[in-house]
Amino acid sequence: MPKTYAYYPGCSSMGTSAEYDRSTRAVCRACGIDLEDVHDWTCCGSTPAHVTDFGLSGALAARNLVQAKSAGRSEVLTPCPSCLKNMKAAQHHAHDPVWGPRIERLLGRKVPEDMRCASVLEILFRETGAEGVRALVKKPLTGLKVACYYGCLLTRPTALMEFDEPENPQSMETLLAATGATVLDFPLKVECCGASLAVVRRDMVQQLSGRLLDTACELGADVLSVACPLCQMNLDLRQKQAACRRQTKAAVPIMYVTQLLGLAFGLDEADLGLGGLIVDPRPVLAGIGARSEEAADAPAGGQDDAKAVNSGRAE
Amino acid sequence: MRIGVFVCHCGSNIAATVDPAAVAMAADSMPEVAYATDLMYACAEPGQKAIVEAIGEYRLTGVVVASCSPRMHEPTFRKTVERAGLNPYLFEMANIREHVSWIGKDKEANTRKATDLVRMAVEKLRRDAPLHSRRFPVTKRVLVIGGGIAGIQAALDCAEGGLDVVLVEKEATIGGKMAKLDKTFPTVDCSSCILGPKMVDVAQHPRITLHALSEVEELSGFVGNFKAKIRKKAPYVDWNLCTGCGACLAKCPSKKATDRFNEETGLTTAITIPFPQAIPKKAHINPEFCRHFMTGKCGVCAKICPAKAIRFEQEDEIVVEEVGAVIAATGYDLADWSGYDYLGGGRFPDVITGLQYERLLSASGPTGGHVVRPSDGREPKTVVFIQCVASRDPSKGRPSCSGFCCMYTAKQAVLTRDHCPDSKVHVFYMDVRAPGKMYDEFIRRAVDEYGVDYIRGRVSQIFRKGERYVVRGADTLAGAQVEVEADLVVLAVGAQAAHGAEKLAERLHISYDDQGFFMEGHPKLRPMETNTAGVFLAGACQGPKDIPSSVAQGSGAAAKALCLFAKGVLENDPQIANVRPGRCVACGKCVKTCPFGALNIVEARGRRTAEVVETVCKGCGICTATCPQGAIQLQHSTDNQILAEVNALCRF
Amino acid sequence: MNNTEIMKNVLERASVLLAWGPGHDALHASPLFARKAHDVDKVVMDVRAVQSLAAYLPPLFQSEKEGRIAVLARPCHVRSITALLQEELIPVERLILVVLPCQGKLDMAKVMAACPAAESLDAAFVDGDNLVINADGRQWLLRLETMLSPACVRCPMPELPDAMIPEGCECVRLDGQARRPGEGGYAALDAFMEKTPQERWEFWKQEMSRCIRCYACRNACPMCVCRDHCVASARDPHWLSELDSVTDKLLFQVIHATHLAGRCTGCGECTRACPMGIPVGLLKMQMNKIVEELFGYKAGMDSKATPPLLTFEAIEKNIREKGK
Amino acid sequence: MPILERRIIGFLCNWCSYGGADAAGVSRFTQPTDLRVVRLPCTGRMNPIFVVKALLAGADGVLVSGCHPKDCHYSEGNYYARRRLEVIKRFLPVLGIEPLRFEYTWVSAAEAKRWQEVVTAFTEQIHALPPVPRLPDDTGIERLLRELENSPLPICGCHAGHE
Amino acid sequence: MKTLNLGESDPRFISEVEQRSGQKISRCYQCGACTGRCPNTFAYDLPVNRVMRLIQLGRREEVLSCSAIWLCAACQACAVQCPNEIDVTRVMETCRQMSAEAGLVSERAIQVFVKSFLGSVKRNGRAFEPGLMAGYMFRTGRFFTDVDLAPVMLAKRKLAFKPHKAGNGEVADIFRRYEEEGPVSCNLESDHA
Repeated sequence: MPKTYAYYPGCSSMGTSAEYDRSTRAVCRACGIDLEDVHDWTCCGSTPAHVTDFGLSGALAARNLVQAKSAGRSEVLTPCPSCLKNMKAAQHHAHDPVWGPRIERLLGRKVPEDMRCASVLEILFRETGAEGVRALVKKPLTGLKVACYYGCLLTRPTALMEFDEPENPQSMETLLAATGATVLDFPLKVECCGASLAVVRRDMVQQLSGRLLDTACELGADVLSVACPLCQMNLDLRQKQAACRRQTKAAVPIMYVTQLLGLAFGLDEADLGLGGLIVDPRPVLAGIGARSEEAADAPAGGQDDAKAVNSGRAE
Repeated sequence: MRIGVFVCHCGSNIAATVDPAAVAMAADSMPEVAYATDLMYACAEPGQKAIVEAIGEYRLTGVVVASCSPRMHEPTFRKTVERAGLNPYLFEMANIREHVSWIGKDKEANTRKATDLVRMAVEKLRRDAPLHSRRFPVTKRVLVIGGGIAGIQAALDCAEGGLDVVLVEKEATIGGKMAKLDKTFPTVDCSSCILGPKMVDVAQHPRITLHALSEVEELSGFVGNFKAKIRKKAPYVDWNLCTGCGACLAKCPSKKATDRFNEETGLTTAITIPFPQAIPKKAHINPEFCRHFMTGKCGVCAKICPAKAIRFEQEDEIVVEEVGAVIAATGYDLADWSGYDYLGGGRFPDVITGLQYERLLSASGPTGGHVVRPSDGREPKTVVFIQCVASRDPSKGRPSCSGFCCMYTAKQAVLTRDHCPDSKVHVFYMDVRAPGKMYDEFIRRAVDEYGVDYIRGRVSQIFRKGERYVVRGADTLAGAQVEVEADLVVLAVGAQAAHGAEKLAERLHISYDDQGFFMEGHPKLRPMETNTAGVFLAGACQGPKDIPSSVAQGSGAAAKALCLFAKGVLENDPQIANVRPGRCVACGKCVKTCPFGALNIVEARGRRTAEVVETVCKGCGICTATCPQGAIQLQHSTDNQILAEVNALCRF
Repeated sequence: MNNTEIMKNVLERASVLLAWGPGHDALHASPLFARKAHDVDKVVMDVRAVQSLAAYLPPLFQSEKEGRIAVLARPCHVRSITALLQEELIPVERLILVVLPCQGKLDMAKVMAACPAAESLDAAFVDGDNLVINADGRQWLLRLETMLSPACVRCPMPELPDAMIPEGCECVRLDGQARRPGEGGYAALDAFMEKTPQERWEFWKQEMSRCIRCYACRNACPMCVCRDHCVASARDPHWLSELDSVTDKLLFQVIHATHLAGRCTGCGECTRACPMGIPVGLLKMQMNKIVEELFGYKAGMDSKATPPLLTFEAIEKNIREKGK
Repeated sequence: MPILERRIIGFLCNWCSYGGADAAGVSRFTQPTDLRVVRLPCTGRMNPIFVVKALLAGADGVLVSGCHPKDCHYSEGNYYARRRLEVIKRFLPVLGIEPLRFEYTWVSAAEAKRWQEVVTAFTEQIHALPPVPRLPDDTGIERLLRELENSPLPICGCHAGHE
Repeated sequence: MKTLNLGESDPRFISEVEQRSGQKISRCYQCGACTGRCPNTFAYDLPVNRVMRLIQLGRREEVLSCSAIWLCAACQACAVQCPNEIDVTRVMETCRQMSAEAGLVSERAIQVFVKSFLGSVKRNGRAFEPGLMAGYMFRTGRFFTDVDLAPVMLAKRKLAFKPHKAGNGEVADIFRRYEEEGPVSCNLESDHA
């Protein structure tokens, strides 16, 4: 009897990251992970609430935990790491001598302590795992060179997120390697892309994301796999804006890990929302079959490709 | 009993937060107290004199001193009262410094507490009986565990002092960490040139028996009369025949064995001699890599050996050595830094430890002393040294400073500039700790003469960029984030006790701290002793140490062993268990629980009764807590004494 | 052979058969040291034979250095004997166990409550399911089932399993019908623990204030092997004062329970022996429960086992580790 | 002024915890003043009955501390102690004594900080409880007589007012 | 550079930061790991370790008016990196909250964005991206912010036209109670040891 997770889509699912929402639902369905939307969910407060007042932030996030608990659920799944962090922080702050009582007052009730929260990546890694993915693959992503990018919040702060290694996480790599894709060792996988300042300090964000995109290009990545709607929007939507700060000009498709898994599972492209991506992934995806043969000959791993790119570049 | 109570001020150490005069006054009215006073420094000469005089003047038969911890001065005052003609065990201490004055600021509460502790001591003393030590002969042999520089020094000094020495070394050669070093700071003299002669001395000394490739499995007995069980691991070579000619090494077809001596910077053969100056210079086979052991098909070494010394069928051998004292000198190992993900945690071939770098610098190392990158064998242009890896890092459970890394990093930086004059060398440091003789001057030379770039800040990330590595950190003095592209990164990884130190400590019945370092008897006054009589410490097994300190402690431990044996006979601690045969029903519960086998059931005058073997009993008191009749009592810690202490506190 | 013949047969190999014989009145049985065949005819072994004879064994073996000693025992008494064998206080090769299938033991307090006249009775005997008492010119018929000690009602082992015969010990079984087994457990203790801590404290305060320090509980206890050397009456060590203080009385019960930790077989002799009717056995029951929970151990089941407090494991399964 | 301290007795092994307590003193790690320490060679010497004896005699709390398992100076003493003390802790409730009045733990000679934390936490734990309940004779004339039996001199009054 | 008068240290400031963040500031030994790891250092006026140092020195004014605390992306890298286990991100966030409460904000645009965002959440229960962008542009006068993105976002249906309402007023209630209660208060009487 599979467990049913309370599903918290988060505000960006209604706009900028609709395709993350769709592909998450599709992939979970394929993996037999049962999702039930949190009834009448509301905004977690995101970074603005968190930087304003931990009490306000805690109360806004915890309201959704209350909703999930009253529906009889014990674990909330959310695609967005920022929402996830806020929910976990609310539970953590509930024990704080300064903020605990304040959250309770603002919320008007106790913060449910026994609710567990997890990202879609964590649940897929925990419940389905590499074995499960391998069993579901219909169209292997053989030859597709993927750089996995986690961003800042999926594994940090360590004590709160309790997931994977903070500096060198491997869960996304493990899942995608099981699809047959070639997973590159992306050194900046947990660097910040600057998304939370995207609107107000475009200069900063361009510098941060420019470096990420450049490094991915140098490694020869076909796509950058992400698991955060803010990272995706920032790197995809603003890739053009960042171009001015970049050394290479190559466009890199920014895809959700759920989209890549969905493709490998042979799910309908429409269900995965591939059309919603700004940098069109289809050209690189089209090459998958063709490249698979040459990849079979070449020694696996991105190391050699990285060298090739390097040697072509002026020092 | 006529009891004298002496309350010490310890200058202001006690008197600042306890009122010694009030404590003495309260003590004056305690049962059987004939005299009570306060003293400025009870342990100093005038204080001791006052105690001796009071014993005479007031005809005291027992003494309580309220001062510091008995772990500090109990032996001192025992001698004092003995000088005045009392049995040294008619003496008790109340710890009103470490347990009272130093941990609370409320003078009234402290004075009350001190009075209670004195009352407990008085009640205990009233139930003390005079005790007498027994004398027993000693075995004048020393077991030295660990053949690094500290163990070598201890062994040589003991042997020179006329003691027979058994030196046990885990590896196939003595020399320890020092043998792996290229040069030593701050003199930059060749490590093997100064160590080598000492190693040869060990091999040639008639009083030293060396067991290499061996470990101590069990230590039983007691000070003066230990029995050590030593496992000599099979080298699969008859060392009586092996001449160390090295013919087998040259012909061995298995050339990919782990090279532990070279810190895995290179590979070696399955049959090997760790390095040319090894002592003993004998070959041994690593069965994990030997084709004969893996496939059954080989034996080239056996064919080639001119001495016919190869013995594939050899098995481990157990030898038992009788010794009177033990010196533990097991040294250190680098801390496990695989958890340092942001430094690669071992993923990057060109991010190496300082000890690995020593092997690259050493002319006898795998690169013949050429500084090259392990990944591609190219000479590095930029070398970055990072200090305080797994040191001063509470988040990784490693809060302490390892002490010698600042200096060896400076030495390696200087040598790097010597080996590769075109290279650029950066050192990330938090603080430079160089308090030794000529140490800080050496650091200055590294900066001024060798142009080493010191950057004050921690490195927070290393990542690959092509074939190089981006090292990113902070320069807190410049107030900036800094980045440098490096070819080689050398980590000054902190020290922890040698692998297996905890297990050895348990075998030796000594304590260890959370980094596995052995606990000394007193952090300042007994750095060579442990709390187990007859077991001494030398070198880095007690805490990180550089070479001069290790040598000094090795000599110190040897002196301790020589002092111990200077008397010829030893006296036991009479605070041991004692059976009252009249109360014993011979149920045998004490025999079952005694960890030392110090109890037997014997037939005496037609009755069965338990009996204590006095030289074996260590005075733990497990038997006393076990005996339902209270027939077996730990002297000086009897049931009645503990009950009296409890009653002294719970009077109303 | 009937039971008498069996016992006479045993006596041919043993110098003495420790059994029960007639007591001071028809309701009670007393220890009987049967040495001659005709002594066996006096043996009483129905519900009136309540006392554990195990307590007599260690001194008896000590005073009789030769020959074998046979002892009549109910299955619960065998556990005490096994525990004594564990402590090597009786020599197994000189022991003959004569085990009777158990029909339960009378709880004299219940009998007295149901029939106060039994204080001075004329006759008492068992008739089928009833205990018949003639006193004061009247006859009382008491249903046996309701007169048994609570431990007997719950006793899971009225018949001795073969596995529990101590290793190397000669064991002779008598004929007869045993009760049906009870469900065991610690019902009386569990009921007591329902009380609040304050109520428990008050309970002992009240109960122990009635204690007369007669030490009948100790003397009846088969595991009180210290005999004349009990700490309760020693000055060295001086655990207990000579004063009539509730503290000392309660502390003695704690000492007794602690000394029995991992050794008490739950025979119930201490409570039975108490002339003031104080349920001192509750404390031992708690101890047994703890020992069972922590170490999965019950005393007197295996003559070769080591009692748990006389040994240890480096890593204790059921003790949460402290520190670090 | 009323004395706000509780009566807490510590039984410490000489090698580890007594050393740890000394080290805490040397490091000047401030601790509550309630605790009075009885020094034992080893926790293996700790007869569990001392715990009950102290609590019945009027101690509000009893703390036993020894070497960490595996680190006993006598190899095995703390292993025996661990079993015996765990048993006695679980035994207290049947007497109606709050089991929080007794704790046992392990503190090494190097763990000065931990000793401070242990003492502080245990003292707070005892202060959160009411004073230990007493049996009638403990405050009565017998108790006083017992005291007088030992003391030919007037009783020092500095501890009066404890209740 | 200004001379810092060490006598002007504000212990209440240190205590407030410690209580609100739950972090022990004195544990910082200025190794610079936070600065080394911070992705935004290049844009800061003060590197993170200096912020920590100034808190240790009790410099309320300098800390609360710096831009670094507002430019911090709360990416948690410093918190993971700190060898002394200080959650530096929380300290930075705490300073940002205190900066807003004290009216010492140096990066007004960010504060305005934060307010716009929260206003949107308060009104609708959920964040409504076009609405909050409009509000932000209106209040800052930065009318061309990201307008270059609008066409492509519309084409990809990434902008919703109508806000989704949710929460049945419960979110507004949380905000109402928050506004009524005012800034969180700390017990500043207890001296920080």
